[in-house]
Amino acid sequence: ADAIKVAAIYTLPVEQQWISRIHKALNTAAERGDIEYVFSENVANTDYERVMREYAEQGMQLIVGEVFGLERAARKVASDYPETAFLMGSSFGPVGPNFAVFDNWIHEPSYLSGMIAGAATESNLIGMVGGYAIPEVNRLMHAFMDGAREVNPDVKFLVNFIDSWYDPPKAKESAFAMMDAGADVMYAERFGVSDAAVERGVPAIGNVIDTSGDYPGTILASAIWHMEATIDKAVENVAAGNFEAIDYGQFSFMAFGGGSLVMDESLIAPETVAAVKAKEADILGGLFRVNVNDQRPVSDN
Amino acid sequence: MAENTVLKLSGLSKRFGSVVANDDVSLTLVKGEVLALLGENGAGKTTLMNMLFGHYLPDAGTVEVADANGVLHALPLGHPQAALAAGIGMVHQHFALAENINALDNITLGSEPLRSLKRNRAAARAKIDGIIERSGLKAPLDVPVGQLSVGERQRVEILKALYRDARILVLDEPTAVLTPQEADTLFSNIRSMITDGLSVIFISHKLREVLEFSDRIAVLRHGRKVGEMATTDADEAKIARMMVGADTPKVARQEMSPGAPVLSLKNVSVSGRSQRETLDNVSLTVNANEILGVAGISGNGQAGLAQLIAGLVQPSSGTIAVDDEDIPKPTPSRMVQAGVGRIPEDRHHEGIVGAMSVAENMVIERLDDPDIQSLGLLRREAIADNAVKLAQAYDVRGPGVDASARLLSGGNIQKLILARVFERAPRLILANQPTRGLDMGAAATVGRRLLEARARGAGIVLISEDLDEILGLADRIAVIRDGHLTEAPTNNREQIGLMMAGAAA
Amino acid sequence: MIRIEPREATSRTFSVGVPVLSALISLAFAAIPLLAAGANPITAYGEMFKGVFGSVFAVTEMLTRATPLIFTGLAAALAFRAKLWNIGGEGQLYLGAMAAVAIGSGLLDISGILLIPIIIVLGAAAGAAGMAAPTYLKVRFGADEVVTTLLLNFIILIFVQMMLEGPLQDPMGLGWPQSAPVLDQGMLPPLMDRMRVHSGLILALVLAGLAQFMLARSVWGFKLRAVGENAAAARHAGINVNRSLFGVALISGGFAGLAGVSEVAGLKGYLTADLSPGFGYTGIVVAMLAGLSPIGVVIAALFIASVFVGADGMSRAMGVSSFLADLVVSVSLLCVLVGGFIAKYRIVRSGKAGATT
Amino acid sequence: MMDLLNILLSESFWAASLRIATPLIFGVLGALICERSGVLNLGIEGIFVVGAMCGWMTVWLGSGLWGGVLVAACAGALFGLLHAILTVPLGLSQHVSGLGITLFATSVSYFTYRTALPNVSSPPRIEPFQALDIPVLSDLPFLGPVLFQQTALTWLALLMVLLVWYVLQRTALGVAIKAVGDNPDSVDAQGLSVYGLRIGAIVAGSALMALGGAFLTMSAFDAFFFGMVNGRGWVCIALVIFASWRPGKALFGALLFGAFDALQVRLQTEMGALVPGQIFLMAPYILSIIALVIAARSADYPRALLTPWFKGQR
Ligand SMILES: Nc1ncnc2c1ncn2[C@@H]1O[C@H](COP(=O)(O)OP(=O)(O)OP(=O)(O)O)[C@@H](O)[C@H]1O
Ligand SMILES: Nc1ncnc2c1ncn2[C@@H]1O[C@H](COP(=O)(O)OP(=O)(O)OP(=O)(O)O)[C@@H](O)[C@H]1O
Ligand SMILES: [Mg+2]
Ligand SMILES: [Mg+2]
Repeated sequence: ADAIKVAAIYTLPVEQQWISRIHKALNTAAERGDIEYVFSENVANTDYERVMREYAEQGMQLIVGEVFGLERAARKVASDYPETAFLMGSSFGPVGPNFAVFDNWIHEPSYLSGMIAGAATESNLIGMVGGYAIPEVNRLMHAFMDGAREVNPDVKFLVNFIDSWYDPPKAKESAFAMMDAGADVMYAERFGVSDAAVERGVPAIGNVIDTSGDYPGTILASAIWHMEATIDKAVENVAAGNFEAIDYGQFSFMAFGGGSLVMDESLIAPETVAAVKAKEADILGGLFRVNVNDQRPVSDN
Repeated sequence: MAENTVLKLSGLSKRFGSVVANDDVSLTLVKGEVLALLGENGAGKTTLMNMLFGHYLPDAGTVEVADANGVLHALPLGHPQAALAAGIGMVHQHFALAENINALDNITLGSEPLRSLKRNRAAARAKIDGIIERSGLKAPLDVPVGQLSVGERQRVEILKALYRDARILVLDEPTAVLTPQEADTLFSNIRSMITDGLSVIFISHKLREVLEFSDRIAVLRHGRKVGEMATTDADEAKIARMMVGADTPKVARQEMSPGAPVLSLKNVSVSGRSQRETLDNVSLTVNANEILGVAGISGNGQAGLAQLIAGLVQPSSGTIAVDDEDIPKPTPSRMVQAGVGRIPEDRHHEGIVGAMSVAENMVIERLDDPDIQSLGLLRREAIADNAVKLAQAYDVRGPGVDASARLLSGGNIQKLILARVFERAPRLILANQPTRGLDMGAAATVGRRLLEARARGAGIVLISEDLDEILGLADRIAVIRDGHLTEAPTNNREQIGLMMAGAAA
Repeated sequence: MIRIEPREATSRTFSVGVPVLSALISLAFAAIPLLAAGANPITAYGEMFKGVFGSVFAVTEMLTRATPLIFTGLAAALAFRAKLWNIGGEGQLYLGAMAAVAIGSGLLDISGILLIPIIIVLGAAAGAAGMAAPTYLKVRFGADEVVTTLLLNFIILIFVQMMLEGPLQDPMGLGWPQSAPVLDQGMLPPLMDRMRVHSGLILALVLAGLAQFMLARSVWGFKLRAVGENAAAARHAGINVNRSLFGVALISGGFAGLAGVSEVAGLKGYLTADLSPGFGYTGIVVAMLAGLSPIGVVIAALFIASVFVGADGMSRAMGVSSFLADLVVSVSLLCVLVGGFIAKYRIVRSGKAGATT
Repeated sequence: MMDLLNILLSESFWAASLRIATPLIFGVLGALICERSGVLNLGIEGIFVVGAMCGWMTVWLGSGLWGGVLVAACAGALFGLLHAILTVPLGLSQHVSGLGITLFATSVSYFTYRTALPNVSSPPRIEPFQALDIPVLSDLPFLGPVLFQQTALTWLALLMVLLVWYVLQRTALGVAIKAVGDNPDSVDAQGLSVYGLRIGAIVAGSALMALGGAFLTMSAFDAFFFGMVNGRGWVCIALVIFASWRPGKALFGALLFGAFDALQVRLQTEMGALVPGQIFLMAPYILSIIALVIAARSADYPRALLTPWFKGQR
């Protein structure tokens, strides 16, 4: 079959963690020859709708992107181009016939990484630095906190948002401040946090992407998002001519391979590793559901 | 004679767009002489000197300067650096001083290599002290120039030139802002420096000092040199005729008996930011049909008095009344309402909005007037008609009433302001340095207008540092010193001078 | 020796020709990054033209993007006329947008005939308040307005984020920091079916014309110009300088607020913290390019919007990085700036007559 | 209250303040030099980006760290030169040129970065500057640990404060720069070149600004990110007025802002549950405005700021 023409529209540069996962999955599909892939990055909110239409007019078969904050407009565009498949990161539901949604539902591995953090902290204080308090971030933070509390009921959290996606020096300063306040495990939602952790010799937990290669000996574990499952599924459906407006969110779940936990077992106590693995099995077996909480997390005290 | 020539300008021409500022001007300067360069406003005097100094690049012509051995060399044009190196020093009509640095730094600016990491301020100070000693030009060296009086700035400008070992000194209207005493001191200092080998070109509109201090006179008219003569052969009428090309009428002043008071200040104090803006318990009355001359050395509170009458400051104590009506909280518009016409000291800075048209500047004080506006919209025909009428009546010449006021010459700007003020037939007129920098013709116009207003029944406060002007126009004279105002008992020039300087009357 | 002289008179062909020429030259410069990215410039320019003028859609998109720039351009132009350096258009835009959603998203459920004017007026008022505060600090304390308006941009943007996570958050928004949508009847009517261009554009054009008229013909405009050109002379002439400053501050802030209103109630429907890609700052550029003339602002805004929309579309068509669009905009901006100089001044080689050494 | 005191007395707080202040010190000094000569340089935000990108890219391509610093400074100087040509001999609007330079410098950096690295998912890293242990100094009580945590670039920034102060206060060049910013005619009349001085000041100032950017990618962090300058350049434009164009006050202003920011982070962490976190994020900006209202009442503008000067015209 011919390669499917896929376009992606991102509101931030492709290095942004969340976007980088979609970008990676699409690049992989392109390398396999399944798709022809083009993208526009850093598209301003105002311009997003125009770019969607431009791609649709160009005859793209599948348009991938994120429509947080432009939910309505995006759905309007989709209804104007019923022949084009849209797969959009969204907090809302899909609409027929061609507007499917996904999100980074990796709260499960986040929970598991929280268990590791909870066991690792000696000061019982964990620092968390986030970009913006949006549901996609909040939910993973809460899952992480729940996991930590499960193994360590005394654990407390320091939470900080820097209100920027891209200011590693600022994130780093926030992390330093938390470690000054006694945090001895850091949750690295943003670039910069792990760097601060390395400087202070404090362990960190990764999120969305695997950075353990960059910070050997510091990253205990990371909750990883794999967009491949979602993208491959959508591409397959478009190729087969049966793309449907469904919620692809579940393809980010661990059971579909959309989320996974990587851990550096050399840095973690064996009994913790065992407990995490047991919990992982429970999740995969449907015996344990990680709670979803989209509220802005705040520091304990 | 040829051996003694220190400067030779040949065939200098300069155009600015369509304006021919200088047309084939040639001039020589002999060692040790004082050459006065005369001409009406806009005749091209400053332009000629600016070409000599390298600010402007001539369209044609050459400049030759003698070296220490008296040999003439062509001067590279358009480079102040070269002019300075050749021993030319220039004191600019509009001071070229940085106000945020002190006099010492202004004087030494450019004389030290910019690359060097250290300055030798002690040596510089010693040299300046030596120059001050020889020339008698005193100025505070360590205070930012912004805090100096105009007289002090003037001296700093001259020190700048002497510091560079100037052998030729150009003074462009050096006395325009000086008191007669200051001017006398300046000239006697210059005289003493001439014996040290200095040669001087000076520009002035004050014929008295030209006749007193120069050796030779050159006159420019419309950019061309129209004559040269030895000062001994010259008199006022002759010079004036050469400058203007016609005789200038003398201002005639008739005696009048004063009418009712139009302005009374009772024990007014103004707390200004500096001495020049401070008034201390001043009482004064100005009557109709009367010109009160306020004499004084600049910086003694004239600014405070002018601001008070203009409505720009409020008295900290005391009362001010116009036509017997108390004005409790003076503002500019209230003063205008009360019938006060104001001719500001700094016509460019306070008198006009340069970027707006002549016509607009002519109505700027009466925007509430229903003749000018209706329902908040300008009545443009009325404004234009008014402008044409006033321009004609007050002989405001320039590129037209729709052109920017900035393009008018200084004299014409002053006429614009006069037109605006006199047109409303004010009861009281505040005229602050109204003829500063103006040529004889323009100054005569101002004097005539003031006398006409007086004849019509207005009271006039004439603040001036030009004692000749005050003696020529005023009915009564008060001297301002340190924020105090004292009535001068006589119209005696020497005695008033002493009062201005602070000696007991 | 080279000298710069003002031109005596500028012929019409010259004053039109030079900007056009400089726009063309800027395209030549833009070929450099295109070649660097391995794209054929000639094809690229074709795509660029198509991206702005190639279809009704393209043209309406360009107009859509120009609309907020006209508002913010007017905001800067008027304030700058009075030498009131309002760098805070970005923040005032968000204030206007916040007011629009605060009122328009359900607080007042009334008919559009009433609701739209209320949104417009209160949005403008919010922007005006955002400029009144720095003006007060300037007049009362001498606090430089460049600093205060600039810093207020940051403060307001953070404040918007706070509101969007708090009182203004859409309860139906699933926790995403965005406001509830403006009611349908509160939306500025679109100008064309299926296109985004909306009646905010008409409002912008009318206000630009009005501003031009008032500046030239009204006493208010007279005073404003006088204060801006020479505040000391204006004060001496009896003009209340502070009142003029406050007046223009309110209007300037109001225009910037309207940019926010128009983006929210004309285009997006609700407020997010990334509503504006720097319209407030670009407005300053627009205003200065326009020589601070309100009608000029319209032209400059259309120019900037055309270049951006064209270059953005072109980057996609050519498969080069979309950062190219901003690059092309900045290059044309600088070229047009220089072009404006060449139209006003000439560079003369001179000195042969006088130079001897 | 106790907490606040603890924070203010802790070494790590002051170390963080100095770290946060470092890019601002570079930036505000750079802006100060430009404005002292009479030219506003709103290109600063973009020049930060260029400095950040070029410095990092040079090191990433294999040069040493100081090589990166040098390239960053040169790149900043180059964009400064462009601004200087547009605003000094051509006398064009300093606002438009500056904002145009910001847009130009930013987009060139981004475009170059993306064209050079089309397919990165995570920005490549370099080995950044490490904390510098200066023997005697780091043994000082309190101050030692504050300074000991800083890298060579922070030391360079502090050195630059001294240097700029010295040049402005003690050298003929400094006097000339101050004079040309107050009244260009004064400089012209003394045979110095107005154009030369202004162009030089803008080029040098822009080079300093670029170092502020380079600090972000080579010391504060070790990779280049889009948008990472995040308004720091604009803050410098504000700080230079707060500092009344004086290097000493500029250092003070930058440190004050840095301290507000460091405090903000700590308070948000501790009290984020009680009030919205954004209150703290706003704090540095609000406090800066308050400081301006209190301190800079008589901000003493270089009189010739924003006014172009042409030789032979009046
Ligand atoms: N920089 C300039 N640009 C345009 N025109 C100029 C410039 N300088 C001088 N002029 C023109 O040259 C003419 C001569 O001006 P200049 O200043 O030399 O007169 P002046 O004799 O010094 O007059 P004043 O006695 O008032 O000082 C003026 O009429 C003016 O039109
Ligand atoms: N910058 C300028 N550009 C164009 N024309 C100018 C400029 N400055 C002055 N002029 C022209 O110069 C003429 C005279 O100006 P100038 O300032 O020399 O007058 P002035 O009589 O010497 O004034 P003052 O006595 O105040 O020195 C005006 O008619 C005006 O057209
Ligand atoms: Mg003159
Ligand atoms: Mg003159």
